[in-house]
Amino acid sequence: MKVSARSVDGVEIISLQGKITIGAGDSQLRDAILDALKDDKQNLLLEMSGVTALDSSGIGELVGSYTTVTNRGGKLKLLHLPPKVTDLLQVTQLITVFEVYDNEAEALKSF
Amino acid sequence: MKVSARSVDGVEIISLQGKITIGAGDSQLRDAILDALKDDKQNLLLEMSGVTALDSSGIGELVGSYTTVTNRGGKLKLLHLPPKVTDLLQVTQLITVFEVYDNEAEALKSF
Amino acid sequence: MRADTERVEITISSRFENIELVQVIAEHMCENAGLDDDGSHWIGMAVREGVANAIKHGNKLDVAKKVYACFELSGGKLDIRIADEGPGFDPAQVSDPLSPMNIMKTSGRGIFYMRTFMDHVDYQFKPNGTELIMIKDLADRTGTKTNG
Amino acid sequence: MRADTERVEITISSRFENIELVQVIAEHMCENAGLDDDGSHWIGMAVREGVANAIKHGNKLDVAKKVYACFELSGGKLDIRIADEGPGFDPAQVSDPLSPMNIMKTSGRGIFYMRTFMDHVDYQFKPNGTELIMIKDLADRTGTKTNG
Ligand SMILES: Nc1ncnc2c1ncn2[C@@H]1O[C@H](COP(=O)(O)OP(=O)(O)O)[C@@H](O)[C@H]1O
Ligand SMILES: Nc1ncnc2c1ncn2[C@@H]1O[C@H](COP(=O)(O)OP(=O)(O)O)[C@@H](O)[C@H]1O
Repeated sequence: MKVSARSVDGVEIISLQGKITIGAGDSQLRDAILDALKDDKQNLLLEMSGVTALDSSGIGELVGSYTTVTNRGGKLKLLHLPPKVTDLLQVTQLITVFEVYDNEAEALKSF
Repeated sequence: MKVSARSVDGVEIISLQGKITIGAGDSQLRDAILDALKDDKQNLLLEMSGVTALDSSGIGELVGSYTTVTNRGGKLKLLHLPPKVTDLLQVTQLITVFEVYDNEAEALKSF
Repeated sequence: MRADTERVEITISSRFENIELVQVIAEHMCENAGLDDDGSHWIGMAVREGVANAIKHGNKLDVAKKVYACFELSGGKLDIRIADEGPGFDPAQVSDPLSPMNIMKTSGRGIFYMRTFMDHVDYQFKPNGTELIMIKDLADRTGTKTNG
Repeated sequence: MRADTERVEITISSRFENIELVQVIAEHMCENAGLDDDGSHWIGMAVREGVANAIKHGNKLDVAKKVYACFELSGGKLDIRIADEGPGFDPAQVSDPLSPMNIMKTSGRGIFYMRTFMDHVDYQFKPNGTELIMIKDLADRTGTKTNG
């Protein structure tokens, strides 16, 4: 997985590209989140349109990231979920946990 | 494999899309050639940019098509070869048998 | 041309990067059987979870231990077996990932996904290892999209 | 993470539509071993030709007969075995597809492609079938791209 980050209006937009599956991509996601928190960034938006594969481990990483960020008083939201990722969050009822946006401007305004 | 044909300046441009591999696509190619010959089309141009897979059987089909058309006094030329198809024709020295074009207008003029 | 009866077996060693090998076999077989992309994808996903568990929980990442998978397509049903060399577990002890107590856990959703995407999920525990059995009736999904 | 030693086995029944299952395994293993797309593609192509021959010439399209393939990656070399249940043939009798007499033939290029894309191609004939052995040194191609 490739991770790239940019700051817009006080929100750190972290773009994920590739697979977040067991043994691949899980640690990069964790590192990206920790890096952002270390730099005192509180508002994180995961841009996920480039995620090509996600399994239960990857879902677990997303949940773990959410908890980490929330526990430090920050916010983690999701942007541009591929339809199959939405499905995976839906069946596990995690879709009610995450704030999900289809539109970047709206997502930025929400923080 | 999908085959579609259109006539331009007395040349039948036959577009091949998909796989020409053993058990898949070989008979469609043969049928398309026979259809064209039946309609007394003499100048055939195989447009191959959409070919996604080709094996030694597919190569054999191309050679067979060439022979069929030539024996009936027609011409068969190739257009827009994907690089890997060019490689397959090259190593078997078939590249010297086929007239190959990268440009449709040039190919049409050549007949 | 569709295959009505088919059997494919694959054996890998216990590395996560091999999961995809088994997954693509599952997906290709489903496509060969006439299933649409989405249908094939979700079955591939169930297989991915099953193989991941076999590697992680069953064989505990010991690369010398093998994961064996067998796909049998017959009478419109796909029967998938995934075997590891591990000691097994008690499926009754697996907690429900939807319960409020578990929803924020970072693991425990693999078997749940398998059950979601397959019609039947079961385990057999033998002296030499664990076998996961998953069955999917392809008939009620074959060509759903556009009938093709 | 690259796998240095790895062994994957797959068994299919003799249908052309199963060729791709074996081909994708080959390609995925090559990618896992760090080979670039082109390098993986040509090895996959050699495998495709080998499996096609096993199905067509070896098992004569008898779906009850199996094709077994084994991929072993070790010391930077990929060793591929493709076995069928057929009576075999005399490789010395296989004609050269480049000779002017054969260039316009519609068949006879499969083994030639295998030899082109692999470092070593050999056959073993046993009472119970034919085994094709192909070896490729991945070391001199890993990540080459332009040199391939
Ligand atoms: N093949 C297996 N061998 C041993 N234990 C297993 C196996 N598959 C699953 N388990 C057990 O079932 C539990 C639940 O599995 P699962 O729902 O896939 O979630 P996770 O793998 O994230 O823990 C695992 O934590 C493990 O204890
Ligand atoms: N596994 C096999 N079993 C029996 N005969 C084989 C096998 N593989 C190849 N052959 C023989 O070698 C010949 C050449 O094979 P190949 O170069 O792949 O060309 P083609 O398959 O187009 O004939 C075949 O025609 C066949 O007679």
